[in-house]
Amino acid sequence: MTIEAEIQDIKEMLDDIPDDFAKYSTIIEMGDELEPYPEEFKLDELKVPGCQSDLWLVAERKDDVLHYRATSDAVIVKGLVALMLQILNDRTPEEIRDFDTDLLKELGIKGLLTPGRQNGVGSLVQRIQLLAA
Amino acid sequence: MTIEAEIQDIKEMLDDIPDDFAKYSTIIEMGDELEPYPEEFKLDELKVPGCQSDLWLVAERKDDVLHYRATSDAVIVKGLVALMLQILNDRTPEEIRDFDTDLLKELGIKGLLTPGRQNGVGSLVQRIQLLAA
Amino acid sequence: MNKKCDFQILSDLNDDCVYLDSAATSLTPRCVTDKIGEYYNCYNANIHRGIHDWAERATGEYEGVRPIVKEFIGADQDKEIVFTSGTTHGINIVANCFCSDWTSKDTVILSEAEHHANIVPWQQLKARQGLRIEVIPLLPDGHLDFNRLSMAIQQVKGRCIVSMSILPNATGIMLDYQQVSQMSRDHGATVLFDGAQSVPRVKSDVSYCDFLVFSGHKIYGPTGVGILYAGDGLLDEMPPYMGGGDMIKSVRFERTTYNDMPWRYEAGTTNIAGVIGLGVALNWVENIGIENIYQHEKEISDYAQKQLNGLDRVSVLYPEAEKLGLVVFTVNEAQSVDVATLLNTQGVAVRSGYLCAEPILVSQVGRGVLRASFGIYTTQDDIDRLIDALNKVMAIL
Amino acid sequence: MNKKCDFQILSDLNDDCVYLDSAATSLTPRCVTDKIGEYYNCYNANIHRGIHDWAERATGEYEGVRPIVKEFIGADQDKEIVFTSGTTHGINIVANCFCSDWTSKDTVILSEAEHHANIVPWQQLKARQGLRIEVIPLLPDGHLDFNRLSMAIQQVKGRCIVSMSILPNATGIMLDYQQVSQMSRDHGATVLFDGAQSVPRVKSDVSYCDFLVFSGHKIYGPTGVGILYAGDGLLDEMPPYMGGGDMIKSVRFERTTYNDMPWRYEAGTTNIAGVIGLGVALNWVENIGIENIYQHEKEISDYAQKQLNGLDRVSVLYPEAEKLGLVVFTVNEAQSVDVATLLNTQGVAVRSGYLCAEPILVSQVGRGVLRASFGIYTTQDDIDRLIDALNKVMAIL
Ligand SMILES: Cc1ncc(COP(=O)(O)O)c(C=O)c1O
Ligand SMILES: Cc1ncc(COP(=O)(O)O)c(C=O)c1O
Repeated sequence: MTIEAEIQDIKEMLDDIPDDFAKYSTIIEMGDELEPYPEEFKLDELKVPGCQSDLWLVAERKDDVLHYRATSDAVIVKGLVALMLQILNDRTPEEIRDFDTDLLKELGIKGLLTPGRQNGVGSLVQRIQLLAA
Repeated sequence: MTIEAEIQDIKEMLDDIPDDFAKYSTIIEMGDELEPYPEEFKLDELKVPGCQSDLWLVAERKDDVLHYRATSDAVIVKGLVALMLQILNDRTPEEIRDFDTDLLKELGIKGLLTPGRQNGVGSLVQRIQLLAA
Repeated sequence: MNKKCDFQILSDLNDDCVYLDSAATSLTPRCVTDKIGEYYNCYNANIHRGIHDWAERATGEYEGVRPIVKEFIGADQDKEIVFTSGTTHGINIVANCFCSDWTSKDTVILSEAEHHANIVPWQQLKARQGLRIEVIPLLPDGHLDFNRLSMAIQQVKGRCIVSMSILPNATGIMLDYQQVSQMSRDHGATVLFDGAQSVPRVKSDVSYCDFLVFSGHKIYGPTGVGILYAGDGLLDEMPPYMGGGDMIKSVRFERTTYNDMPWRYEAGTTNIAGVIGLGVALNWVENIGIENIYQHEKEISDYAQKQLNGLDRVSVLYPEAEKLGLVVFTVNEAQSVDVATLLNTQGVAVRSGYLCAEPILVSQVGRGVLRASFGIYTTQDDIDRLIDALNKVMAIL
Repeated sequence: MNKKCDFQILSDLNDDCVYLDSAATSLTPRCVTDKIGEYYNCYNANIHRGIHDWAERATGEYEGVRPIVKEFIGADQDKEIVFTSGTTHGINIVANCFCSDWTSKDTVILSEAEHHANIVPWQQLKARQGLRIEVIPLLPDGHLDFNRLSMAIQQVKGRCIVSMSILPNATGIMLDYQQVSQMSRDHGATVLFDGAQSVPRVKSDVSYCDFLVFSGHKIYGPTGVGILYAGDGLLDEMPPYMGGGDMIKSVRFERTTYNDMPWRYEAGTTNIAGVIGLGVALNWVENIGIENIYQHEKEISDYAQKQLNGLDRVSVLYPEAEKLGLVVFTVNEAQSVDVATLLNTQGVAVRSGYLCAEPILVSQVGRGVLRASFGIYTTQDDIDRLIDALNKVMAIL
């Protein structure tokens, strides 16, 4: 599936949920299914900056694609991480680099990418793209 | 005549003049009748600060009263000086010190006493009172 | 006291928003925004230098705010009132000008509970010229440790400034500022009070300090404007902070003469509309009566603390101490940022994180907190809605 | 181009006022005051730190102004745009931060025609740490003496910054800034341009400089806000100017880490409403087209200069030089303050005095001057009314 199609899928799923509170509940649940993040990778060097809560990210090359693992101790951020990885994980570096982050606005999650914001998802996406460079 | 009565007189005279331009013409003419200011008193120490144009003031005790001489190279300020001296000249130090400068607002001359203003009349009155202290 | 009606933003349209972040910035009543509009629509000119009608009017309105501020904080003279861009700017002026020649022999004494605005300027000064910074801890009950303050002051060798927030934004516990003032002055120390949180809710009295700073945007006024009260004579001879127009008497390439107080510290074109708006905000507060505001916020704060203390999973910071204007808390086994995000989905706006006061929160809590803070428009109903929303949030976290 | 209708203050009610003081502060179109009202009435929150809806919205609006400014002045990156409180603040940041460790070996080169804002900060720096100040005179025609500039630059031993106004507010004569830029850079000097008067009326291009500063209130925006453009990397490692909230990454009493650009220079709560209003002002200007504004003001300036040159008792400063946005003049045998006061009684607002540029005016004119300055709303009819009023004034002076 293309990145665009993946975003579209998630968007439709979220659009069906009637209110923001319920949306976040779902996002939190998505976090529960995130691939476990190894404790030994909770290193300062792997922290994504600019977040009110801690957020770790590590990338690994698997054949042609990049595999990311990430987590956060804030459950909403963790859910958003899951959501981002569902969109961006296991893709080629080109795909990731060329991806226009503005597309994420389609998801309709308030303030997801506001600059200077502290939920860290903007920084996460930046870091994901950086690691693909 | 008391200070109050003098102000009242001048106010009535000015109120009769239909517009501000004509008012200032009259004030400028009042300046022409100002007691001549001796050239040798145009000293930096006698300058009143805070004015766009130069304004000099010198005080002299005559019996019980204070006699002021002042001038400016700006003709409107010079006229205003004449007006102020008509009100405050040759009075006792007590009269001058006790005089409530707010009364001057009655004259209806725009911005006469606005703090931070640069026409210097506010500073002139301050200096007049200081010299009576 | 229900003052919601004075606030356009709280009119029916926004009725579903419970704004509990007034310590970050207060809402702005209509009279203030109207006044800002009046400036731009009726006499939109620069001040001091022009002699046309609009400049005259603008200058009069602007300078007319000085006596309003003077009365409001109990100062003696207009010239003790300096218009700044906010609390932060005010503290930076004092640190850079009053303490311009301080060295490692001189001391600034802070409390552990200071806002970054009252920490970083002193650290910068220390980095440049080596001044000593002494930090007085809080007691376990959240009040200042006066024994430690007394010891610290007695050990001072050179000059000393005691710089503290009257109402720390991370505790909500009033400083016994009268005692701080007396202790400091008994030993010849200068006193700077950060009134960012106190001036909007407690009667201010500058006879207890040498400097007082606060922000317009926290006292129902505009953003980008604040006040530095500087006791007569304290800054008159200091090298000014910013250089530029209006803060000078005359400029030559050979020699420049600085202006008198307060203009010496108001370089360039200041926030004219902001200053004029602040005057209206202070008049509006004065009309309601700062005592009445204090009473109202006291009740709301007590009520909020009691309700929060009643929730099992909630830990209030210094739960027994009396609070004013704000209550700081955490939810056990939940990250504050998650709680705040979910509260927001229910229309409840609180602050989360380290509240620009990392030192105290790192040491006392060790993680980001939540803060509910109040204004004159906050009602008991708002607190009830916070509690309901919190319960709903805790059910899924 | 008649844009009067966009300005509430120029509506019929004020029809009898001819505002010729735009160089001091420009008037403010309705869209800007509306936007300021929108902030206070719809999302009146502090930025960056909150995660509730209003804070989110305010942050988005605020940060959304950076790309607008970036485009407007041709910068590359958002982080090169620092929000200040005005031109004066911007120059003070550069002097205090970029030149924080400069000494008597290093040089700042100014022109003789600078505004006090571009003189005093350098004098303060010199008083503290002994930097050299070189002043380049104007030629008799009002243009910069490039021979002298070239000589001055060649004599520089240490570091050098060339800091000049692109459009000096006391001459109205455009600096050949491209040549200044090239000459400076050829010798490795850093270039700061004061764009206070140029940015509102000439297309800006920061590829010619390292720093550019300007004020919101002179480009149809609010008071108390301005821009510092700082080329990527130039300020990243500097000790910041003001300390406080938001300009830090983390604060401990032992060690504080400063924030990245541009926030490193935006300490405390900034003028949020002002920044948001400035964004709208720049969009409004962009919609009209800066080229069109330039054309319009060029015509008005030419016309005004021609009419003034035609009056017997009037002496225009540099009467032959092309002017943009303003014309400076005196009336023979009359004090400027008298002329301005009397013009005002006829509803004509001009500036009088030394225009915050004493050095050039003291040396070229020797007394206070008059300045008529223009904006997008100024019409030929306004100039005719100035001339009529002047004639009436000269008749009694
Ligand atoms: C050329 C120039 N530089 C600097 C300034 C100072 O601008 P501000 O007062 O907005 O800081 C002005 C405005 O008076 C100016 O015209
Ligand atoms: C106690 C205290 N001091 C200082 C500040 C800084 O105020 P400002 O950001 O308006 O400069 C604040 C506000 O956050 C505060 O609460």
